[in-house]
Amino acid sequence: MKAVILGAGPAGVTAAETIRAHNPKARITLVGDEPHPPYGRMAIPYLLSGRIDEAGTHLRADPDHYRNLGITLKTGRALGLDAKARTLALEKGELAYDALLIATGAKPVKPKIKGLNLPGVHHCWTLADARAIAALARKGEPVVLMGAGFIGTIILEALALRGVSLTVVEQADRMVPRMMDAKAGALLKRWCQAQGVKVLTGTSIAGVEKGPKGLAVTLSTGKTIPAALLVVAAGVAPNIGFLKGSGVKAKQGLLVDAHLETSLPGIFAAGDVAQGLDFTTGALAVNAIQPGAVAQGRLAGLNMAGERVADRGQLAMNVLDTLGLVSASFGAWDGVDGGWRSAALDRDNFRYTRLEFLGDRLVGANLVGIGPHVGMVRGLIETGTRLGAWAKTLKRDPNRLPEAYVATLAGRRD
Amino acid sequence: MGWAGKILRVDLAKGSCTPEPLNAKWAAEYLGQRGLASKYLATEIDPKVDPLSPANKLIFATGPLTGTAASTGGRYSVITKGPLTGAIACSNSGGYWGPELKNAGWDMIIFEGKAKKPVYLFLEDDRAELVPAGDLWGQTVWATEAAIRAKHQDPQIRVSAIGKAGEMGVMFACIVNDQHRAAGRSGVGAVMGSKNLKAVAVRGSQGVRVRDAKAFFEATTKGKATLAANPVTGQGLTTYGTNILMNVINEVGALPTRNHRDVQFEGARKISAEAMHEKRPTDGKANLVHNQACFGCTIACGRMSQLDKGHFTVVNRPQYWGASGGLEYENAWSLGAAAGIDDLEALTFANFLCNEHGIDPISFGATLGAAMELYDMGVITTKETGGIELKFGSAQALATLVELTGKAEGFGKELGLGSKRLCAKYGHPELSMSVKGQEFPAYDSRGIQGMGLTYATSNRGACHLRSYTVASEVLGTPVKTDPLATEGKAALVKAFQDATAAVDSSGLCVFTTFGWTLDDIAPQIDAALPGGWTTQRLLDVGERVWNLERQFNLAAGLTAKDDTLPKRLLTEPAKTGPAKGKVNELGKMLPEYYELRGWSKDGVPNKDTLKRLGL
Amino acid sequence: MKITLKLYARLAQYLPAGAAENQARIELAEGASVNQVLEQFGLPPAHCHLVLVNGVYVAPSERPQTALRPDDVLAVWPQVAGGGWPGG
Amino acid sequence: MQRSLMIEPVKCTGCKQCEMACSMTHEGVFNPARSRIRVFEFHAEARFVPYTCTQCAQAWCQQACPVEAISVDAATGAKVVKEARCVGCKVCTIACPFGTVNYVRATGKVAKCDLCGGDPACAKACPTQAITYVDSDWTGLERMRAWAAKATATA
Repeated sequence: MKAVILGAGPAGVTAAETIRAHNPKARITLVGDEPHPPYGRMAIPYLLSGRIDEAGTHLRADPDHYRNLGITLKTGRALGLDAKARTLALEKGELAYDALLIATGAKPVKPKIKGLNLPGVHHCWTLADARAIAALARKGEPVVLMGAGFIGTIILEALALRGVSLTVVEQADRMVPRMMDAKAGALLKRWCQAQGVKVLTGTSIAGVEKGPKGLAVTLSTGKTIPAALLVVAAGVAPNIGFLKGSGVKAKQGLLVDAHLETSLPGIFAAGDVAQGLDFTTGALAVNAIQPGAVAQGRLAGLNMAGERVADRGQLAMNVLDTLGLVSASFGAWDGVDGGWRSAALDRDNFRYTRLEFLGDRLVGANLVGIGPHVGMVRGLIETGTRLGAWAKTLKRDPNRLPEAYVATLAGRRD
Repeated sequence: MGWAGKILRVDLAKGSCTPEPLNAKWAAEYLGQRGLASKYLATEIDPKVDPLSPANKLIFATGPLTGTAASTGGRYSVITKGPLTGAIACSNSGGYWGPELKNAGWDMIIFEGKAKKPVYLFLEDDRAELVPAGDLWGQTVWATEAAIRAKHQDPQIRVSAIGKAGEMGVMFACIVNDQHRAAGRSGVGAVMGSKNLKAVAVRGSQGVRVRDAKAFFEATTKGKATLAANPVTGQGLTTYGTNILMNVINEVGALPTRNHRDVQFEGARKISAEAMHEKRPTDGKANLVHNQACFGCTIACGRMSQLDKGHFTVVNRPQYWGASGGLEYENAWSLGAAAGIDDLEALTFANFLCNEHGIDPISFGATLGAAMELYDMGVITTKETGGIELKFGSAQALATLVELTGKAEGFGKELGLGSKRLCAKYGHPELSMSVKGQEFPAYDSRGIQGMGLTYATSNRGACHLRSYTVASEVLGTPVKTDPLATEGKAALVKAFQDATAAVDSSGLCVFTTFGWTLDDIAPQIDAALPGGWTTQRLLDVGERVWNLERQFNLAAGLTAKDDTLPKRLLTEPAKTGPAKGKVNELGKMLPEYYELRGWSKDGVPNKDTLKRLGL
Repeated sequence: MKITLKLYARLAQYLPAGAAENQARIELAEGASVNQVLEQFGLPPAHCHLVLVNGVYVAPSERPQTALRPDDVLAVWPQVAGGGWPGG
Repeated sequence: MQRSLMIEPVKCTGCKQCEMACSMTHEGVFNPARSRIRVFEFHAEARFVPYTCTQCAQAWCQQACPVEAISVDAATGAKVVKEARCVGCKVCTIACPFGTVNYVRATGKVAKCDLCGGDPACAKACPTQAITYVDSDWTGLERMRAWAAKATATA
């Protein structure tokens, strides 16, 4: 069996390993478009903040890992696909496959704003980006970050830790609007400002020009601020351009069924490029998160290896550390029809807990300033555990969730 | 190293929280907790202050082994001048609160002055903050804990709090942590209430270090093995709890009954540990559900009990249907035999409420017993009680009055005075079964002579936890002595007093001494602390602490005349049992005790004694 | 003659059938000693720590020669302790 | 035969010796807040439940890690955090449906039960044998793994 995996991120690597685990004879080729061993994008901010070196970003620590598993690593970019012939066209040559996984991930979006092609404007996406940013983000230098979404906020921390004079510009009314509600977003903003980061919400960047510090960034308010570096984190889009005309169906991402298979047999998709089953809504959605990518990679690998295993859907979830304030969101954090919520807010101490329920089942959560055992939220949501009388307790005090978990799920083992 | 090395001083009037280094010299002389905090108190306040005035101070103190893996290393004490007694008060509690304070990086907290409005202290590692507690004032201990945890969004916060009893100045109000662990005696809760301090909430994540972790591990592991191998600490207390004593003490004729009118209670077995284990005929379940350990304790004597939902005390009151702290021997006695009540469920209910509202069950039960005697004599009538028939043996009266006393309402306010003030008010001071104003615990000193001397000389008023000669006189630990003899009891009492003072200063529970001697304890302390700690040094600490407390009391105005027992025990012979015809012969023991202590005939420490102890 | 035998804590299991509330009336030969009773009911000597006759302690060395009299109360405990309320 | 921690809440008295043994072994300090095992207290039920990682076969934490900082100890089957590689991204803390991987602010890394390399300190410290280290067959481990699979998955 010839398995080709396009994309060497977490989904691709996991899929390759999974196929190998189930099929010792498969010929597995893993194609990446960057000239490094497969690495975790999640780790880039930590590279930027100086906590790790480049080797520390590698998805697998052992340089011989892929060779030992008999996985062929190949660098190249896909140009197109012939689904009938089951061949993948690369810049240099072709690859034939029996099963193909598209795990090409996403790429950052560059909004149509004047001046974003100037030197000193960077995304923070690849290792090359990280190197470029590191060269410009020096202590005390003015830096502007466009976007305070999930990725932007992670970059925020890395930049702030480098000691730059940072201004964050977010066009929505709050930070991480797609992950946190207004109360949580406001806490994050106030926290960041208390740590010396300027956060401008409800503000956009109107244009960028050359300036005395390198760049001059004009805001929607009309004000212009100097910057040595502008980092753009204004969203991502799946890497599917090369599939134009191939017949693989796509909306926001490549549409996949419960077995991670696309509209064309033998072609699978996983990770940020895939629009797969969402656990909460039951609809198809792009859940661009690390654990989801790995889980989909694993499932895709199993199905490619002939194990018919269905996806129950990926739970949207995120965890964020904003200069020491840790927050997380899970599932239907904004609630569901007919549901109810329990929330507790302590503004002074930057603590917020919001749990969303349907009946006596947990369906989502927003947490700021989180305590231990946060993963239990996932456990309760995904198992659909009926909390019974504990739901009442949680209504009074949502922070007793770990107790509820142990009492209902884990504590009844004897 | 053992000690955190840091104390927090809270000026409630100013609203300030100020850290300061622990006085290392004093720590070397007084070890910690009871001893060390008593040194601070004795140095910092005028012994003559009104205990309920802002000039009194209230100290929450841990010991050097608090928060370590030493078995029972989970204790703290509250030290202040006690309102019930006018003497130095030191009340010791278990549960999890003390270790949490230590884990937050503090050895003790000294509260000074009085807050203008109700507050609680919130302590999270280095961060200390006085938080307005207007909304908590009037709330029960249990409700206060839940509210503070919810407010700070951390269910792992440990709370030590008073109920309404403490706020209202009930003279035997206590301070309760972890639902049912209490700094119980001498009215320390009333002092807290007088300061407008509702609670101390703590969360710690800094941990406790010891001098030599390897040596400490070896010493504590050996200590635990010794406790496990001992029939009392390894099995007896674990299985039956302290209430195994109910039938023993009744059998030897030393169970004070109906305000010490009798020394044996016909209903003793119904309220004993054995009964707690048996299935109730009403619902087929046992009163006892499980045992519970305090932090670090490998004995786990604590009882967790659950009431019969159909019992008259809790029918239609589901908030009391869950398990909570069950009866210890002292409480089963005070809520039961002392008032002639043999309804185990009613006693358990009363015990729950003592914890919920923060009152000392020993003093409450004993005061109820005294009031029942006054009622029996016709001195108190239903006019005073508001219609409650205060008959000996009435479980209904117990259930009603425990709640009224906890809330300081109606006749409960009168009971809240404590037996000394109540009996004096009604013209019969002789009926208060107390020493220095503090009610006796569960041993009649006519049947156990050494306990008479124990009570008379206890620095905090009548108390069994200052020298538990019962261990020797009745239980045969470490050696059996005759409970009806007076010979040798002075030396026995002194030895128990000094050793207990050392244990109370360490962070350990005095119950370990059923299985350990100071020879077992010294290596554990030595491994935790710098400076070399031996058995002899611990004994010196104990004797020093005892004399320091004595000096405080003398300066407060107490004299040798206060080292006595109520007339009933000295003149009315026991009616039944082995001690039939006996009174307590305190006069035979006290002079010898003073001499052994190195005190004058008037009970004042001699100069040589003070010098020897560095006082 | 008849005496009352009381066995507490874990020793309760050695009471004769029909006993309740930790005690039983038992029939003995005149002049039976404390030790004879303990042996008759199979009580392990090591567990007979506290042996009281009418509330008075009988030391192990005295148990063989201490004769019981009619209506005596013989009460036995293993090694126990309590003391109280370690919150106080 | 692989061994694992067997926990019997009915035997637990809530003494926290396990928490202290764990924190001393891993952190050199008695500090329940840093313990990888935690005793939950259910006061109204008089029930105490020691709770820690089951070393589940799914290894959610390991899979979620973007830098391979969590690996399987071949000898014990424990999922072990390699501190040197952990970047503190916390993805494993939300990925573990059991909630047994926690972020430690003091170190900036995550921590979880590692079975102490095959000689768990918690089990040794437990005075009531509520925590024992036994052959996996005895623990119902397979049941738990089945639960884990059903609970969260994707399988």
